[in-house]
Amino acid sequence: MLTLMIFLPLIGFLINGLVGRFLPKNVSGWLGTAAVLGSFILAVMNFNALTAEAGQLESIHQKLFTFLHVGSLHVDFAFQFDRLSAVMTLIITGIGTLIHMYSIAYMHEDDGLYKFFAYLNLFIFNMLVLVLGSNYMMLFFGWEGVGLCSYLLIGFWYKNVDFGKAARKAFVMNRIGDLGLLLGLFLIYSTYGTFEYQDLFSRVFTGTDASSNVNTAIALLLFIGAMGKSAQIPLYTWLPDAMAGPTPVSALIHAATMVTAGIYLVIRSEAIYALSPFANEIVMWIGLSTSILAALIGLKQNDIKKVLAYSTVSQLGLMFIALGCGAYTAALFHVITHAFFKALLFLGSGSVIHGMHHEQDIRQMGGLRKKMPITYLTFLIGTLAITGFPFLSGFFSKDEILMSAFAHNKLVFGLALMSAGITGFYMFRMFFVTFHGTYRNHHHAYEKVHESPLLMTLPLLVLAVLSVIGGAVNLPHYLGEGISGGLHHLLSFDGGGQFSPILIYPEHAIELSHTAEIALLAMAVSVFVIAFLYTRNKYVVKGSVPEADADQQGMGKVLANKFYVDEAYDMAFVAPLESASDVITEYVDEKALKSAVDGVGTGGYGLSKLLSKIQNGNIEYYLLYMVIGISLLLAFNLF
Amino acid sequence: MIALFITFFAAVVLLFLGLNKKESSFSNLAVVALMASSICSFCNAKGLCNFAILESWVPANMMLFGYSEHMFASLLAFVAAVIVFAFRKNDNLGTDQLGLIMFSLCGAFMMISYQHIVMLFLGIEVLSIPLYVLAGSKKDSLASNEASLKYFLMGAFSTGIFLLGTAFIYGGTGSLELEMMGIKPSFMHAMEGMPIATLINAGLILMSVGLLFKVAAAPFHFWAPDVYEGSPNRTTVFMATIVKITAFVAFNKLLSTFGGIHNTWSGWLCVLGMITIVWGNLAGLVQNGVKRTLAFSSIAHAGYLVMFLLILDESKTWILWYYGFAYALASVLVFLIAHQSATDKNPVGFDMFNGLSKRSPWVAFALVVGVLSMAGIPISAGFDAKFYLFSFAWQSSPWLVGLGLLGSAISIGYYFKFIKHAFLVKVDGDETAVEYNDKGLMMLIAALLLLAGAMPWVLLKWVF
Amino acid sequence: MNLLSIFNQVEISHYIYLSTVLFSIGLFGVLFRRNAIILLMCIELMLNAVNLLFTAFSTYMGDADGQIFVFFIMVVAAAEAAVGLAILVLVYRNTRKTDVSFLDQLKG
Amino acid sequence: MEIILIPIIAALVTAGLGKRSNVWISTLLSLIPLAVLYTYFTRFGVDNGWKTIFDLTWISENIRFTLGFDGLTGMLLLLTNLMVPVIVMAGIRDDENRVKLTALTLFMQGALNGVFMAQDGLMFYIFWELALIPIYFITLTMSGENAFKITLRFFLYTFIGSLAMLASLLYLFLHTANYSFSFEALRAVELSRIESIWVGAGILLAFVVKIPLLPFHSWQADTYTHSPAAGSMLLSGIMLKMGLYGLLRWYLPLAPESIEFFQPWIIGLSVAGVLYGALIAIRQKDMKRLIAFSSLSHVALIAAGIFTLTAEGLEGGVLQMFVHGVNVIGLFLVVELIEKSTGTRLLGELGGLAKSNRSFMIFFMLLALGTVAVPFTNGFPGEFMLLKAVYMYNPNMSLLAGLTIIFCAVYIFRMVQFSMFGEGKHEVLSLKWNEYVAFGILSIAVLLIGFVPQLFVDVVHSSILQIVTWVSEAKGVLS
Repeated sequence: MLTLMIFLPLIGFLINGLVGRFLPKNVSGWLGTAAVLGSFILAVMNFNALTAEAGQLESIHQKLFTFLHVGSLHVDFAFQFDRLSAVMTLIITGIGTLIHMYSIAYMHEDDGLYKFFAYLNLFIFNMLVLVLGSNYMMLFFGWEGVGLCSYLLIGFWYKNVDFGKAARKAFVMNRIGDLGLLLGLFLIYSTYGTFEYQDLFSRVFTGTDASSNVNTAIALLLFIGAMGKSAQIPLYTWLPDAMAGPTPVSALIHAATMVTAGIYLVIRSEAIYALSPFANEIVMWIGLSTSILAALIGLKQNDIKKVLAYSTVSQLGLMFIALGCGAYTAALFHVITHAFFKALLFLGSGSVIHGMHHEQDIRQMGGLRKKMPITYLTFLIGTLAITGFPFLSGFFSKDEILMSAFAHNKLVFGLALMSAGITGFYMFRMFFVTFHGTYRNHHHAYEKVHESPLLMTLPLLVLAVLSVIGGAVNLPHYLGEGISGGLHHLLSFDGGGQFSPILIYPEHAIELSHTAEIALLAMAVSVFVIAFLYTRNKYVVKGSVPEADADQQGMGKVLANKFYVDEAYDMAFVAPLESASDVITEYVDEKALKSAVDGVGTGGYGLSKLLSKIQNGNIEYYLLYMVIGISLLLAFNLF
Repeated sequence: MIALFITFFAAVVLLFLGLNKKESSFSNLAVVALMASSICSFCNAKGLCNFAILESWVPANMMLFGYSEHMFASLLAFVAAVIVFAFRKNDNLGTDQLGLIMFSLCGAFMMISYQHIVMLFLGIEVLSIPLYVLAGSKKDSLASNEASLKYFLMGAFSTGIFLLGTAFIYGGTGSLELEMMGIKPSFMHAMEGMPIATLINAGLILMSVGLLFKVAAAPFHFWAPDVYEGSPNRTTVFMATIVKITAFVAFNKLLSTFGGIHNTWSGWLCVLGMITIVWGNLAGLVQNGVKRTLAFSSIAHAGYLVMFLLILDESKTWILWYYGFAYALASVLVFLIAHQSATDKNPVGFDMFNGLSKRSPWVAFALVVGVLSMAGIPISAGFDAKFYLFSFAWQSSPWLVGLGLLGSAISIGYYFKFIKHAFLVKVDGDETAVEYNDKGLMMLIAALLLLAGAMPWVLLKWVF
Repeated sequence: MNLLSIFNQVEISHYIYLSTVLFSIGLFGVLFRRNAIILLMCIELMLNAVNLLFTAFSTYMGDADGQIFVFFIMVVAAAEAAVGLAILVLVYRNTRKTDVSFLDQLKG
Repeated sequence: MEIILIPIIAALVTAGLGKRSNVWISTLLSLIPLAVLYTYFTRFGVDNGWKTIFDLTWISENIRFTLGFDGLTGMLLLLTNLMVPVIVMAGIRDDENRVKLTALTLFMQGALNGVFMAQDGLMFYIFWELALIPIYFITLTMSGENAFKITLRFFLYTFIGSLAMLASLLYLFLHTANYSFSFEALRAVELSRIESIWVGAGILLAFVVKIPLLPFHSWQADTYTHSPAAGSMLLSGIMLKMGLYGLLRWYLPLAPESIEFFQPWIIGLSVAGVLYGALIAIRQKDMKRLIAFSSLSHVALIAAGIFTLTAEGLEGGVLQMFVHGVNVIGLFLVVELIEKSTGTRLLGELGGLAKSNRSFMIFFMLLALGTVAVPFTNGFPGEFMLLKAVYMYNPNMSLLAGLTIIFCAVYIFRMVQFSMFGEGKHEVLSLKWNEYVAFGILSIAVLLIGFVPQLFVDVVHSSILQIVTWVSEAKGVLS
């Protein structure tokens, strides 16, 4: 059942990939959707089996075959369905199903629909391999696989050269992270001698195999991988560019699932991270700075998807803060809720773009709420959820992160709160500019703007509901012990096996008084309120329109240009690399090496010419040479 | 001995019989005689027949035909037969040139079988003097004249040197017989005022110079490119193959006699070998003429063969034989193709091979086999020859072997030119008509080279 | 006094030196003269120096081989001279020169 | 023996048929050895060490014509006899050179089979040279303007290398008890450390030129670029493997005492070569040149892996030899087809080919992914093992070598982008049946190895074990 769950999307991929072009579009689309849906249903069944009241299981383990067995290296092609994987699987297949469904309508005009669904299915498959693999190698397979699918999907509209460039950028940046991950894997293997989670973590847990320095190194190397995949400083610049892909792709890959693989990796490796406070600090600070930086940039973006992209980067940063503070449950909780509302927002933006016939600039929009009521409503819910409107899903998860940060370090808390606050500003800015005010597009008649079909709005509605109630997954303590901490209980379940729970170390107990908790909540809510009021005043009441990028001044210009990070990278890495390549090609390879080789030849020929000059045809000289030769022979041998 | 007799009488007969007839009408007779010499020698060596009566006519301390001498005689006669056959279409009036070739061959037989320095000297002269004449046999060609005069003057000069060496050796050892020379030095120490060691050293050097001149080893090789270029093709091949092999056999015999004091001569000989290899191969690179290139190639081969001289093992004579076999056949093949390909417009340059692969592919194939064999590329006989030579010379002269390998690499540079012009340069032209006999001969030689290369053990088992 | 004993009173090394000097004269002649005929003559001189040496050795060692060798050398020298002159005539007919330094068509 | 003779006879038949032969016939002829190889696998197995399967007196009683077979040999034979049909099928254009090229390719197939099976040092050398000759003709006669210069450089390089190897083999030969060239006899020669270093250096030189490692590679790019596609494919896909095979089969067992001396040098050079090739490939405009430098980079990694002397490195190296053969032949085939239909292979002049032929796009993508070493394609397992092996030798080295996974993605996807994506500049690129079949074979190889590498690793396992045993016997220590 487990295997079928994983391979269903692959089957979907194969069918669509091989014979898709002969199928009608709807068939292709529904086929792809069905594959993921089937997977989702199986995932639910598996999850039930795992958590059944009678006889709870720690994990379902299934080995298919030995992938590699060479020397000391042994890698099984095996799956492990445990609680962490289960949560991830449900998100991936669940949201995946919705987005597939949505795509049927969204992509219906595209000739390459079958290809799109093939790629999406392939992505789901790889993602499942990533989270369900029973060892780090399997994780790495999926890790690379989703990177590839991301590449394929970002560059889906291959005729556009810029899209292709964005796709390659994403892949290459991911590969930088992958190298770190790969080295981390090598270090893991050379230290602990296995990739299998269960063996590995029990070895780590018994704690005799390695010094904490090694664990720190492993943790940092793995984190480099996570940086790449989850778009953290310094490897985050690919994610905004990745918005070149079709919007469902952004929703599925670049918001809900793939980018959270980094979080998954760190949670998975909790045993190792827990041994290295230093690595945790690094994770936290990187997460924090990414979160703030991305939020700031988000303030001045005018592309609806770019805003969401930076928002994603920022939210991912928040999750890493949680991880750095040791609040693993909080991070995973935020992964879940973020998946709901960010997918919702992306799909909503997709709906807008669809309705606007592929216009993405919010400055060209406005007043859409009347034309697109469902989209408006759901988008509103999404916005409220992400900005932390009380008792929506984002509120709980974000607060949990903030509280763990508070417990860990007050400064971090302050900064994280700031970041969360900025979220409110850019989200409401975008929301108001898009849906309120007046319609500003002169190329495209307001009348032609239309609400999206049911196939697209249905997923929106479902996700909206989830965004509202998603917080129930892990309610905070102050709402009552009985219903709170569901996720935490799930993850720290100990079945008494060799290595039982996902979270083997107790979380940093957040032992805050209820007063403090409520004070923090109040702060968070007040930040939300300020953001809401300010933006509403500016964009709805005053009806101002964001300036075009070119018109930005001062700090706004810096923000609109994303702190010039891309340019800096170009200058610091790309340009030197290219010129190094040119220099090596021209001077080292062509000039130095080849001429060294040819020089031997030329030298030989020169000598040859000289010898041939000696042979001048005059017998007198010949005789003289002979005599000289004889004389030398005699001289050397007789005297 | 039998080879010497057959060849000699055939030469005399030819000389008188065809006084006023075209040479080509008698070349078949010469070929038959030479083949007869070859076969008889072979049979004699193998003990299939016996010509003891002939042997008895010449004292054993002057000339002696043992097994290996017979084999060499057989090889030389065979090569000579091939040469005569290959270049048979000579419309010279009179058979004097055929006669001269065969007289020269008689000299070669004397050189390979000498037991007495007088015979060596006579052999050299009998070998050389006809060649002086043959080199100039294109009487109205200035190049031929020049080649002839150069060869003659330098040859005579080197004879003088050789003779001085002989005299010194005579003084040093007190004898001119090989057997006695080897043992005498100690006996002669008794005589007052004789700087014996110096005399022997100097004598050996000077005699060696005479022989090194014949094999065209540096720095006594200067005549070779010029003379090869100026001489008629047939003479050139003769010089490149028979003279070289013969001189090496004779040289080897001489040095073996002084094997007891090899530490006095192996050093400089090795150095000369090195110079020869480097010089021959390097200078070959920039040559534009086919024959000049082959001349330098032959110089380089002389350098390789110096290794053989340093092996100093009687039982390894077969290496020289096999090397000579491979080298001579390949040379004949390449010279023959060059001879056939030369046009009035371009008698010397590499352009003569242009588009050969299109014009007559089989000839081009034979050319490749010949050239690759000279270069020592498997699976040609040249490779096996080099392999035997280098592997057995390693012990005695490792550096020379190293340089030999390097030289082989350099030599690719000019051997390549043949193939380049034959295969790479395209020309518009008709198929060149090559006579079936010639084509057959070329293919035969090529096949021999390939077969001997692929299964050298079979050949060697049969021969030695 | 026996003529032979006079010879015997001269040390053998003197003969060696003398013939070496003679040989060298011939050799330098070959090197520095350009007329082919003179070259030929110089070569003859070299050969005669060798003849002298052979004879001396032969006499001192009481071995006849050396003297026999001298005859052979003389015969061969004559043959060589004949061939050489013939070649020279051939060259002269084509170039009207007997100077070897003009013969440098073949080179490289 | 059959597997050597059949292709050579096939070559003669092809040459004899001349214009009357066609792709069908040549392909069928080239496939026969594959069937023979199958019987080898079933008859001799791969777990019995390197055993002699053919023996004949040759140059002397002790210099024999001996052929051996084991997993390593089998693997390379499989590569050769699987890829040559691909080349014959799809890599040779139907022009005036077709017959000649086909015949030479088939001849080379025989020679290569000989190289991989030779159990006698001299025979190995001879087949080694023999395999050179056809390629030398191909580059000489069919590679356009600078053919002479290019071929000469190529030939001199490889020839000097071969001579050095010959010198080393001769040295060993002369130290054998009974003047034998057999592998066992050569291996039995006891060398002092310094001797071993010299002998090893000679043998190595031949191999590093052929592989080629960093400073010995100047022949490579030009030769690849200017040769006809079949030539590039043969060279890069199969002939390079001669060098790597030689390292494993001849260098390691024959001069084990020198390994310690050369190890840091070779690994250093290899890692440098990995980066060097990748860096240059990033900016190449000519697709063939790009692939040439990419190949330089990939093969260097294999060499580094082999020299770590770890099981991962050795077996991963062998696997990667096969994989690289498949990928690079595939990529050259792609370039060939692009060039055949558009007349250019410069990235700047291409674009938008994805539109014109979807299947072609898929094949290209698969091969590109294999080269980039994405999991579940053939490049991944080998590269993983190799990098791991290098890591075990020295983590910093593996960091440097690992950069290749980034660079490789950069240049390969750059190539894909500029040739396949963007606006179409050229109209049609149609595939014929033979090209479909060829790509089919390659694609199956890409995916099969990607999913179940263990199948292939198992084939070579015992051979590698044997080699490791030989080395460790001599060295006394081995990881």
